[in-house]
Amino acid sequence: ACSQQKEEQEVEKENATENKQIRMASWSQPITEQTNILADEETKFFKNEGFDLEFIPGAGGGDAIKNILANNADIAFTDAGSYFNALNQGEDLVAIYNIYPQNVFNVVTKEDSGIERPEDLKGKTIGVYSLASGTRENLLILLHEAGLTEDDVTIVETGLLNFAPLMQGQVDATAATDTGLHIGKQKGLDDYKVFEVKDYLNFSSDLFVVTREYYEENEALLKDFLRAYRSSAEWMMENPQEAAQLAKTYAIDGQDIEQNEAIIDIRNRSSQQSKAEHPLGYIDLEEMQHAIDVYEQLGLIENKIEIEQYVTNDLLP
Amino acid sequence: MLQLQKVSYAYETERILSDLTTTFRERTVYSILGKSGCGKTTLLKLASGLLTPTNGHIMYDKQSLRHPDASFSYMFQNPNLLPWQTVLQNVCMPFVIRHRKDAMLEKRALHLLSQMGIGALAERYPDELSGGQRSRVALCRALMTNPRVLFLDEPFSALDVMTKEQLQDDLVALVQEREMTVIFITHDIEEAIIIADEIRVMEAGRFIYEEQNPLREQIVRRDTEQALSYKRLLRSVLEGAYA
Amino acid sequence: MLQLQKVSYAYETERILSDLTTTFRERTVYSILGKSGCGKTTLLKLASGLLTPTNGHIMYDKQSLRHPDASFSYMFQNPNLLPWQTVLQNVCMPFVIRHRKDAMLEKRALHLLSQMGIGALAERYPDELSGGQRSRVALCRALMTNPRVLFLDEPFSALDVMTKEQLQDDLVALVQEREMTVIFITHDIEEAIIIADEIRVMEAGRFIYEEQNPLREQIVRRDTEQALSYKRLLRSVLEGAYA
Amino acid sequence: MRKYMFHFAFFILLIWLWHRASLSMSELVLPSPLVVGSVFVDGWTSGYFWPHVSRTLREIVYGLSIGTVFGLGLGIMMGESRMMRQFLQPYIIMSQAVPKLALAPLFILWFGFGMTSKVVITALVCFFPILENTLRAMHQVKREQIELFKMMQASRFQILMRLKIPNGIPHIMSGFRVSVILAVVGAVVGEFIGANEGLGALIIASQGTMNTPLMFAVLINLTLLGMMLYGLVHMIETYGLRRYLRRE
Amino acid sequence: MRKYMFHFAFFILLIWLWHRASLSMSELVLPSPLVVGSVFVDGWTSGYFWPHVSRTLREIVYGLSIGTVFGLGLGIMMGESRMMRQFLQPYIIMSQAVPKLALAPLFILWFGFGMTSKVVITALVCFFPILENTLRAMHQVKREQIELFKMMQASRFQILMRLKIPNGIPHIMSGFRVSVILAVVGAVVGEFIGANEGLGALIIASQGTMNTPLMFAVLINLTLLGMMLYGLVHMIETYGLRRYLRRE
Ligand SMILES: Nc1ncnc2c1ncn2[C@@H]1O[C@H](COP(=O)(O)OP(=O)(O)OP(=O)(O)O)[C@@H](O)[C@H]1O
Ligand SMILES: Nc1ncnc2c1ncn2[C@@H]1O[C@H](COP(=O)(O)OP(=O)(O)OP(=O)(O)O)[C@@H](O)[C@H]1O
Ligand SMILES: Cc1ncc(C[n+]2csc(CCO)c2C)c(N)n1
Ligand SMILES: [Mg+2]
Ligand SMILES: [Mg+2]
Repeated sequence: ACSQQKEEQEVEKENATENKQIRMASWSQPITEQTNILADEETKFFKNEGFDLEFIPGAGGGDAIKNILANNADIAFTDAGSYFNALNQGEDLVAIYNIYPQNVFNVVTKEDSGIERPEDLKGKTIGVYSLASGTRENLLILLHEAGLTEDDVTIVETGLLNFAPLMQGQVDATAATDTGLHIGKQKGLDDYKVFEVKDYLNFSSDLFVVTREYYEENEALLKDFLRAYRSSAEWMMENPQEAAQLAKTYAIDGQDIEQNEAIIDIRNRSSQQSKAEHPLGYIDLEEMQHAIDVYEQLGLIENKIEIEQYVTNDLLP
Repeated sequence: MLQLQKVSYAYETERILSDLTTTFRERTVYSILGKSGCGKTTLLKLASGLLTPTNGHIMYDKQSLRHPDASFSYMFQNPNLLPWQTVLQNVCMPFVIRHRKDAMLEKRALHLLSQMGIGALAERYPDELSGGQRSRVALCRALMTNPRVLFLDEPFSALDVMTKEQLQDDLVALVQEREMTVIFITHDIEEAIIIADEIRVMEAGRFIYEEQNPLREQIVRRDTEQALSYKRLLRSVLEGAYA
Repeated sequence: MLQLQKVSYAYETERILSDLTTTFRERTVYSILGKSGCGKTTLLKLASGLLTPTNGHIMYDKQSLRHPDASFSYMFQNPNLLPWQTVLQNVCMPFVIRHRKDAMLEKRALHLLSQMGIGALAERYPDELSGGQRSRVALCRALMTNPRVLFLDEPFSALDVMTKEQLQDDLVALVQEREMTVIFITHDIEEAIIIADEIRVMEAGRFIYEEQNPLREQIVRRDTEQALSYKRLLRSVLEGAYA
Repeated sequence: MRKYMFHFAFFILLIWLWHRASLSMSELVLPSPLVVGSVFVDGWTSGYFWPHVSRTLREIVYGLSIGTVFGLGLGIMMGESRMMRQFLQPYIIMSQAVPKLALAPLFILWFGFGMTSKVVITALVCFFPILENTLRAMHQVKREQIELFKMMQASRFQILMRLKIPNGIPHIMSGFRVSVILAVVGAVVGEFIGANEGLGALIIASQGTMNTPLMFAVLINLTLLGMMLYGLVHMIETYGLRRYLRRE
Repeated sequence: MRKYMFHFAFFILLIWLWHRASLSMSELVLPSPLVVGSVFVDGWTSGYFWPHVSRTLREIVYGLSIGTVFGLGLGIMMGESRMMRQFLQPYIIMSQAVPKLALAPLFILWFGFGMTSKVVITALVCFFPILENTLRAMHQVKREQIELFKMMQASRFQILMRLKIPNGIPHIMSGFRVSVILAVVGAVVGEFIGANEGLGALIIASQGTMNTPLMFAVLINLTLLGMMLYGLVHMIETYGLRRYLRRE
């Protein structure tokens, strides 16, 4: 009887592994920097683990989290800020993988702006993509680290084309991301100076996040998923050119292969851990706790959160 | 057959009819004469069930009349054609509505139109017709359904003498053949005499004259002394109303 | 004064007038009789400058007429009132348009309306009027401007005998007083004789009869032998047209 | 009276259904009506909403005014002249088919960060229904009415003002009703782009902090704003324009 | 002929002005028409645009169809019944005044992230002008025409189908023309919410890579799509509905 039960379990597991549906809600559309997920038809990292991966697009990290909360998706590819905000609202979420351990945000000024240090931003006009975006949050972090507050500067929303006002002198500085800066350079931004936020406060940019409920019920499946993801990330690190090629087919913005390569290269770098001893995907608890404390000090969130309760590295392969 | 019992009617403020009691009998043609604005059209709409009396009752075959009966047909004072339908479509409309459109229908409609001298205009739209042509289309539409009671509100007023006389004759023949009741509003005393079995003169919402018609068309059109004197009589009734 | 020179007119396909040449003289009243659909309204609209001939010319005081002249006034076959304006506003409209609205205007309008027996309706909207009341409002509007040429398209066809006769008399008086030219379409032979200096009968876009009127109202209304025989003459002309 | 009871009962039912649905869902996705209600009440009693509502309302009023002037003006011009119609149509369709959100940087560049750019977007969003309805209304006049005015020596402008527009009012007002509501949407979309005040900005802010109850409270404000403006138009129609609804 | 020359000359002038403006401005904000033109041509010759255009077009067609059915249906119901009008109006205003962009996760929850949610948004955005114009058109019938139909023993449904709707077609079509263009906007907004394909998705993607020339090329596609659909409606009107424009 005992062996029969075991057999049944085996069969169940077989079935489960055969068509494991998993829905991933992203903060974005299928874009080049995510080619490792998008091109699974070719690369088969998820296929080989038995996954049928569905990509659910979104417009911002908040969408990704809301989509897992609404059960539109199982796993969220979201930014740390949105994750913190959701925890602050009392959601019980678990971060299970550090997609980009590096802070990808920066603040860019013109070379001749006379701004040498973040402290010099005092009194200046600074552009952000949107008041609801990570550019604003990370700008505040940078200012905080420099001893400034929101009131010391004028923040304006400039939309996604945030380098244009900088180039035309409407703002003194603009908050952006690393890939954004790269594209800005391509589009004619020169004589610029960058303050990388990671030099002041480095913490994860994007995470895989699931609800606690899903986490508890699908530990094994999530392990498989993360294994597949890590393989795909490693593949992209090792084969940036191939990935850039595939992006043309699989990413909505992948028409320019040269640009794809550059973007993928940047993302590959932000996927790397700062400390060599940490494996890919590892979430540094101390770093996260520090980050969320800064969020709280900045008034971005109201509640003190013990991040330990919401983060696990147990599922890492 | 059609009885108005103490019928009153008022448009918002103005009272048009008060306590009118009268009967329209079967197989009879009534001509209604009266000053412009005295309430003829209002009466016709009440009697046909288009308007609901503010007071009193209207009985049709012993039943209270609440809506226009299927056996009624009404020609409005202005032609009231549907601008997006051709003449033929307008004329066939009552059958389309009653789901009784058959193969013969168009033929019959065309025949009726020809009889009225507008057979060639069947495919025209109303805005391509002259005033008198439009009113004839409306008349055709009213006649198509073989009604038991036919309400006509000045059907011939836009027509020339010749056409009018021909249509008067056609109407008389039709009425005799089909044994309809006709309630016919007109301003033309001669026309009233030619067509009616009974002549009524209206004033301020009442009938001040209701009599059998002593003459008929043959006599009237020849302007006999008889006819002239009866016309004079009716005129004086109308004049009395006017005074 | 008003001359049509070889005027043709066609609606899309159908030719209504061809090569019509005729003159309307100053201070003259013309009655136009004719079968329904023969082209009377079309002629009136051409002569008044509302329609442009497809061929030929229309001369007014030796000038080519391209638009309705300011000295014209026209009453349409259907009342053509503006539904969003009261009776009084409708009647005053020609002056509002010409920026000649003065203090006396409303008084004059009210006087004219009373003369036509609808003085009490000045504040009503057109949809609150009877058919004959509407046509009288339209007539008022046409008369307000003291025109030099007055075009009337069956102005009295919706009116009862008494009202009609009174307005006919008023019109005759007015015309004599103001020395207008009037072109008057009617289906009523008697009316034509009462009003006109000259009577014209139209058939298929031509005048088949154009003669001075030998009689005038006093005689006609009394149904004298003279009157009856002239009416018979006109009838036979119309009948000829009809045959 | 009974009718209102029914409406009210249905409204309560909907709220209850919303409440039920919210129970099985995170507050981040669908907050309970109770929570939203309390945020709404707090927002008003604390005075938090007022500057935002007032700002958005002003944008709507200005934008709608400008949009109405342009909608009527262009509608009349295009209705009167076939040539104008053919000429302007592609540009007008362009102005409508292009999502304003996409042109944010250009709007900011041309009209600054302040209220102007929002007013312009509102006007752009709301002028089209008025234009389209006015344009068509110009063609709905009976031939003989035009003839009447020609006979009265009316100028083209007078025919317009005294005939075509009064005659077209029911038609034009349909467009205006649509425009009033689109103006609300337009102002909010304008505020999505770069505003620190206004209900649109509040929506963005609430999304940034994932404060969904606040967002829903803002949406309720928007609905009320829309209903208020729509009711106002209804009043204008019933008290000011009733005569134009008469048919002969 | 000369007229078309003028239109064409004006168009060229606009392009030239655009070109001039683009010279003094970063390509990020306003790319030159030459650049945009070449991206547009490339996009079509390489087949890059086609799946996106086709997707958006399908969303428009489905959304517009559904929106038309609902707009007509509700417009008729609300036009016929005062009670329905009072009852539904608040909900309809809500559906319009609430920016769809704000409710993304709910739409995905209810309709999935695929095409359905975009179709629903498109329908929601475009049904209102049809509804409003249909509703008003129902009241534009002459009293005597209704009486005529009552005399003919017409049922309420027949009065609707044979009188009120034919009589209201010019009015209803004004709403439809507005709706056609709003459907384009609606589909694009629906795609903003989160889509892998479609012109709206392409706009977001082009913004993400600051590829302004691509964005402008997409906007041109949208304009052309709008003009095409509008032209189609115009054809339907001139060839299929001309008789309904006649006035007695
Ligand atoms: N828009 C049009 N298209 C085609 N034919 C038309 C149009 N308008 C009028 N007609 C035709 O032109 C002819 C003359 O019309 P008109 O209105 O001048 O007649 P009328 O003599 O005034 O008739 P009535 O006495 O009936 O008013 C009629 O046969 C009519 O059918
Ligand atoms: N909707 C309305 N509101 C107010 N009064 C009205 C309305 N309709 C008609 N009336 C008035 O009712 C009276 C009777 O109108 P009705 O149409 O019955 O007259 P009628 O005898 O047919 O006149 P006519 O011979 O001129 O057609 C008229 O004085 C008219 O002004
Ligand atoms: C590598 C990377 N780049 C950009 C974003 C976008 N993003 C950063 S913060 C934020 C705010 C949430 O709305 C969003 C949308 C990301 N997630 N990851
Ligand atoms: Mg009457
Ligand atoms: Mg005529």
